[in-house]
Amino acid sequence: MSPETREIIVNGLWKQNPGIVQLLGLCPLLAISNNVVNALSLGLATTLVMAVASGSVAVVRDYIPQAARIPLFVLIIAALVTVVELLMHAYVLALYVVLGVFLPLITTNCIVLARVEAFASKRGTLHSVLDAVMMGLGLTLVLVVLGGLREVFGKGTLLSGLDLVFGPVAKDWVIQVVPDYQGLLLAILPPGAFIGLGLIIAARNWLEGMRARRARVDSPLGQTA
Amino acid sequence: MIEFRNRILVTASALLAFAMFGAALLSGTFQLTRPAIEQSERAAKMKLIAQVLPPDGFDNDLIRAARPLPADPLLGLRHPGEAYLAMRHGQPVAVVLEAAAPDGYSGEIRFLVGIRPDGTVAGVRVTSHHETPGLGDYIEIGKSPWVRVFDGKSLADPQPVNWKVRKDGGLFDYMAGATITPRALVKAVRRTLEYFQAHRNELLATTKEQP
Amino acid sequence: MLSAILVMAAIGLALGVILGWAEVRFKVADNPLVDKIDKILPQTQCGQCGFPGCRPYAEAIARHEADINLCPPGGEHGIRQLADLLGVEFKPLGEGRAPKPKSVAIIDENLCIGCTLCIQACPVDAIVGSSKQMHTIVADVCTGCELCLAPCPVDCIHMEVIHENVGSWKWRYPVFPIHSEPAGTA
Amino acid sequence: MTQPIYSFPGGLHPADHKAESNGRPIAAAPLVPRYQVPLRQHAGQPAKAIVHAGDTVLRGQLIAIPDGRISAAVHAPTSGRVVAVGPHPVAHPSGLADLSVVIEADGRDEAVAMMPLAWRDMDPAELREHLADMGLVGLGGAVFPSHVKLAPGPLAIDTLILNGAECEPWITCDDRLMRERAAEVMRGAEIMRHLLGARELLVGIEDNKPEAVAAMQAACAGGNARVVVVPTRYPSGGAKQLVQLLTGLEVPTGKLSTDIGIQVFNVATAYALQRAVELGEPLISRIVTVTGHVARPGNYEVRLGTPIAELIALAGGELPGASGQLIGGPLMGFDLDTPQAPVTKGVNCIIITSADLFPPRPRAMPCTRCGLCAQACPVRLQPYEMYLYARAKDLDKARAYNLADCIECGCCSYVCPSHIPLVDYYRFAKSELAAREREQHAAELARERHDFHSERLEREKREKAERLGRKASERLEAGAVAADDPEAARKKALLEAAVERARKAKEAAAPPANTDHLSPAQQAEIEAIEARRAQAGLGGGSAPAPDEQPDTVAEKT
Amino acid sequence: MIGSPFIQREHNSVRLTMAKVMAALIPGTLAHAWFFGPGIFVSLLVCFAFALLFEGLALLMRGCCFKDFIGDGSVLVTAWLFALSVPPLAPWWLYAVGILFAVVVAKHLYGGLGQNPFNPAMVGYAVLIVSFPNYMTQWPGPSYLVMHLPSLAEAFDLVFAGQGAISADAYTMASPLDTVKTLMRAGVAKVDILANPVFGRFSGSGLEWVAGMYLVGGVLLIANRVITWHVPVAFLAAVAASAAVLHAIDPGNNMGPLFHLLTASVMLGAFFIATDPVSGCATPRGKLIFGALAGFLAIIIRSYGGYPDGVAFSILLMNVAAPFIDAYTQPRVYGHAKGGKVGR
Repeated sequence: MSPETREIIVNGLWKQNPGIVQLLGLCPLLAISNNVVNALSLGLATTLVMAVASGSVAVVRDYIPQAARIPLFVLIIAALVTVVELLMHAYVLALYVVLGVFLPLITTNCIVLARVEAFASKRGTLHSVLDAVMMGLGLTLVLVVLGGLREVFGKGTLLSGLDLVFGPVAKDWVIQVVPDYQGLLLAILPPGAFIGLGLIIAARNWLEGMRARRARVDSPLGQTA
Repeated sequence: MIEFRNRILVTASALLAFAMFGAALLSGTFQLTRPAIEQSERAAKMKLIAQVLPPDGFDNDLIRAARPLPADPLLGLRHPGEAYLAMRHGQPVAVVLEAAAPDGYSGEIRFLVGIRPDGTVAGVRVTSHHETPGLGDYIEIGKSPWVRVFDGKSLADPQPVNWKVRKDGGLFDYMAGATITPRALVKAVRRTLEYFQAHRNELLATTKEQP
Repeated sequence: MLSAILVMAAIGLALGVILGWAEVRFKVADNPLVDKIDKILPQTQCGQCGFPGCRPYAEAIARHEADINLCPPGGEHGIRQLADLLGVEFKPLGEGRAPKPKSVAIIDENLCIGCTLCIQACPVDAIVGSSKQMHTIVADVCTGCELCLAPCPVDCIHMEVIHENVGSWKWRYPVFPIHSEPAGTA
Repeated sequence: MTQPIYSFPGGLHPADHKAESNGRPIAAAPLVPRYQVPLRQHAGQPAKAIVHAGDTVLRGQLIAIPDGRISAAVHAPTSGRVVAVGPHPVAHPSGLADLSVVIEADGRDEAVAMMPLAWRDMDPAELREHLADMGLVGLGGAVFPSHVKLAPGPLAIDTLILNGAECEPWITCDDRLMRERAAEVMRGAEIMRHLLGARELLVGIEDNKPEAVAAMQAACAGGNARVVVVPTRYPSGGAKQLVQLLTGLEVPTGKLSTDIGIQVFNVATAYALQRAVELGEPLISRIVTVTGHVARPGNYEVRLGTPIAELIALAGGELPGASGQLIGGPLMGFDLDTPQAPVTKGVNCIIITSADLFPPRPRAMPCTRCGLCAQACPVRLQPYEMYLYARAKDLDKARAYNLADCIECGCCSYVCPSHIPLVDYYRFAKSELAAREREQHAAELARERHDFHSERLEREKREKAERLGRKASERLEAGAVAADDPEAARKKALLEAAVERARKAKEAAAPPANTDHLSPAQQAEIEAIEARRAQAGLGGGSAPAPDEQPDTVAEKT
Repeated sequence: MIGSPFIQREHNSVRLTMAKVMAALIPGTLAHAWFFGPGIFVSLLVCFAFALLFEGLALLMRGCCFKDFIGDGSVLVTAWLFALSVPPLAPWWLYAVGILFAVVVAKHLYGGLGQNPFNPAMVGYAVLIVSFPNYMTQWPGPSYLVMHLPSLAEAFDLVFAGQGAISADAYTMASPLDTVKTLMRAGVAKVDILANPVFGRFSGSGLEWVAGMYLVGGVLLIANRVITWHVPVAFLAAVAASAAVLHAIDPGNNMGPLFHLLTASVMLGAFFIATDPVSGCATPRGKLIFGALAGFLAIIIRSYGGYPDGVAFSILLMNVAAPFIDAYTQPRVYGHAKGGKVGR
């Protein structure tokens, strides 16, 4: 793996994670993370849109005039999102209903436009797609963790609603993490999304802080700070 | 000046090209997915209605058998709704009515009631509400089986005086906390049954479907 | 389908014309940022940043060609101000750059041969003297940039750290004496 | 006597501890063998010494002259011999040494001829000239040179306020001075009024000093000065607070009281002025309170330069359990680093501390924004906000909360239930901001000088080019008249001249070294030498060891 | 090195301030026990225990000055206020969750003592009312109205062993605020609502006495200079004024000012919660604005919100606005113009 590829992957998943570092695309992140299935679905839909959008922008980047840059990006993204929306409407209706307005809102998700603008419009196609996928997966990761946390704390289950994707068979796949759980309703409600995201960001900062501290102690200048 | 005009031309034609391409892509997808979308919408609606129907099944196309329902105060509807007649072997087995309870704790509670021809409730399902989470939202079948208390009930059983929550001296149980929500729903179901009683014949009329 | 494409095409064309016109019409030319950056730099003109003076470094920063953490005399405070101004993240001084204590150049008057090389090197004209005459450094104006050290053929210039005196003394950041706790609770 | 009808916000009522030291009359301190007289005893530039080691001096002799407008003269406290002019411990919070004149007393205490002035008959301007070299500074603690404050400003002074409030606990030197020498104080104040042309003269005294009030009222009787008794509340003795108490006016931020036609002097300054004018005696002594954990607390008239240790001995010495000394009051004073430091013009009180009298500050807890500090602040600041930003070293924010208006009175720290040393944070932030301002100023200066420097280089280059160009064209005109196109020829000549210039510049930039243009044989020899040197551990020839430095220099020259 | 001042006010510490606040809470707590049974002592004890446990753990995890902070008393004040805000006799884990959010999330995640932007006790309360509304609306009724008020031992049983021993119906009643909200929504006439025995002379039966005792404690706090008068006065005045206006507009559907003023949560909020210096305003004018807006919001939320009471939410909302209000209500500093008399 070339260092550049590695950097793209690390940036997307951790260093520049859109959800908890760049804090982009928070609107769907907060709205759709009340359980794992919703979170994963929206995350993957976003990733798909990002990959195709970044890829296509990277291909045509040399033909895009400077002034019409943003409208063109939005045009491409909007078209892709609408295609995804139509497909989901046709084949996974239940999920389509649950995701509701947040599906078309992927168009205005800053992270999609941000990666197109900051990366795909300047770099090669393969790297752009990789970057988009990694950023999308980074977002999905945060969404899934947040969705998982909220679901476990709020309902005591994991993967509830899987039947929306795979049909009634999947009803049995729901994992009851804590039997007879009272349900911390706050976690499911909108405030729970904010508190949960805050805790995840705090946890990441704490980890980074520990790493930085360890690095400092190891360095010859250690202890001074 | 030439330079100036060129710039505008380039920008405009790029946007033009992308707009046309995007529009074509969308139109194409739309045409391709339209049948699939229609079909799955219909299936979803069927699934919901089927929940309030008797388990022994039906054999007609419910959606096509839909007939308009006026915004009658007994139904609590502010806009005309729909009724679906389920039939088996040409005989009506139940009718599904759209109805609403306007006096929920936080606004309207909309629901479907399936009623057998003999006036007993086959099932009640809440389709939308704004009740306080944790207090009044146990009327959703996904949160609690409470709403099944209506199954098999009719205007004669229990007696009209007992069509109340327990707290008010009726027969209907409720869960700890606010009583407004179940109270509203019990009242609304009773009224729907009254509406059914008043319009039984037209609701169950097995008029030949229009060709 | 055709109507959709036509509508989109018309919108695209119209927006494109407007955008193209706006691009040409509202072009921003000058860059007042350089002045603001230059104002933050300490003006020692020492060239430790790799640019021949503070202004060239400011211009490089404004063009995004240079990092903000290359100026040791500006110290951490300077980097912080630059980060604030440019809306970027603070970063510690670049590799191998450490702020030195503020010092002033002193000419050893017994060794000076009056060659005027240091006078030409001094970016702020802090050295007085003329050919074959002994030179002196005006300490008040000296920025401590050390640019005069290299050209001196007889190595008669050295840097002297400016020590704190009663007049320039600063109150320290309060540090609490530890009364009650022995250790481990810092 | 009308009572003050005004007030200031906030303030404190700490235990005043005045009784310990105000019961005894002022005692004159005897001569000591050695005096250390610092050259920086006042605000502004330090004075410049005009004596050297070995000189003999007389009492009252000028030994250092003011350096600039904001500066004050320094005089010899007694007769004797200057043994050193150099850094010596001084009473300063930093604990740093400062330039001082050390005088060995000869015991004769001979004085220079002193010239009393008939001030009533003198023009204020003439009188001021005489005062400039008397070394007078504000004796309340701010030590601002008095001759500057006695010069008329842009606005006529309407009210002269004599500050006898002495609001800090423990300190009683002004109290005793007013009790014992009220007449002299008032005569000094009259001189001030004469110099300033002030209409009104008010004396502000806190009501916990009834004897001083009585004495001053007696001294005022018949005159048109008025003693105003103010309620005892710290910091009523702050100049700005006293102005507010007596007149209800506030001094605008960043300005002086003279900007609203008011001038404030300490009673001790008035007394010193009276001595300077009526006796011709420059400022060589002052009254100092020695109190706290000491055998005989009291007030002493002390020559400036007396080591504090000697003064403590005079007061019977420290009692067992003493833990240190404070200079000034407990609220605004500072911890003395060494008792070897001398009494200076600004030292009004020496408090011997002990753990009982001054229990150590408990460990600081986090700020809970309880707001007690804001309620105690006499200038209505929000101390907790300033603390927050000063602690985070966000100095600009701290300044935005009017840090500059803080008078460092210590009220906020005193009342803080979290025991946060708030004032320390403000002092840190203020001196950091001041240093930053100095740096900014230096940067401005350097920028200007650098711009000038660059412009000069540019100009010289241009002039040189013009000179060369002119020469070339002259040559051209003289030699090649036959050229078809004179313009093209001129351009060509200019080009050639420029190339020539560049070549020359290059040569100048890289002066020929003795290692250039070598024959192969020589080259080989050098390489062999280098190899030997490397073996000998001397490193590469390009990086000579320090002890080789002279050689290299010789080679270059 | 620490410089001047070298003296400090005596008997002055965070711990002492906290002790004074707790002392001022005693009358209200006793009144509560008198009317609603000794269950409050059990919940208070449970809250103290969890508060100290979580505070200790958080301090140890943060690795800072365990000894200095564990005894500062702030967490006990938080626990006490929390215990007075939630129904007694609820299962122990309910208190644990509330205290966990109050102490760990609202306080220590933001940096501990003095750093929390929200009042910790109210955060704990808000989390519980949102998450477990059914438990949070089961208040015991006054002793003379319910069948059987649990004794101390029974209260222990209820809290730790669940509700098996004694039926909740035996001792709980809908609280006055709950009753007002439910019945008014149901369209019951106000006269009929007020005929309900849970109403006393002015407000909730028994609860109006508890509110009065909070008032006594609050006045003691002002007299002791632990708090200033600004916030309580502004808060109560705004509650009275807003309630009066709503009552005047539609007397049939709104309770009068006296009813609202004498609810326990309003008094507790006015003197003990809105006055929390850490999360509230600190400038005098800021305190007035803070208190007034909090009181106004409390009535608005009570009247139109989804939950019966609004004091906790209104104070939490104002906590967010406090720094902003403070920034715009700085007092005029000595020597600065703007309305003041500076110079001649």
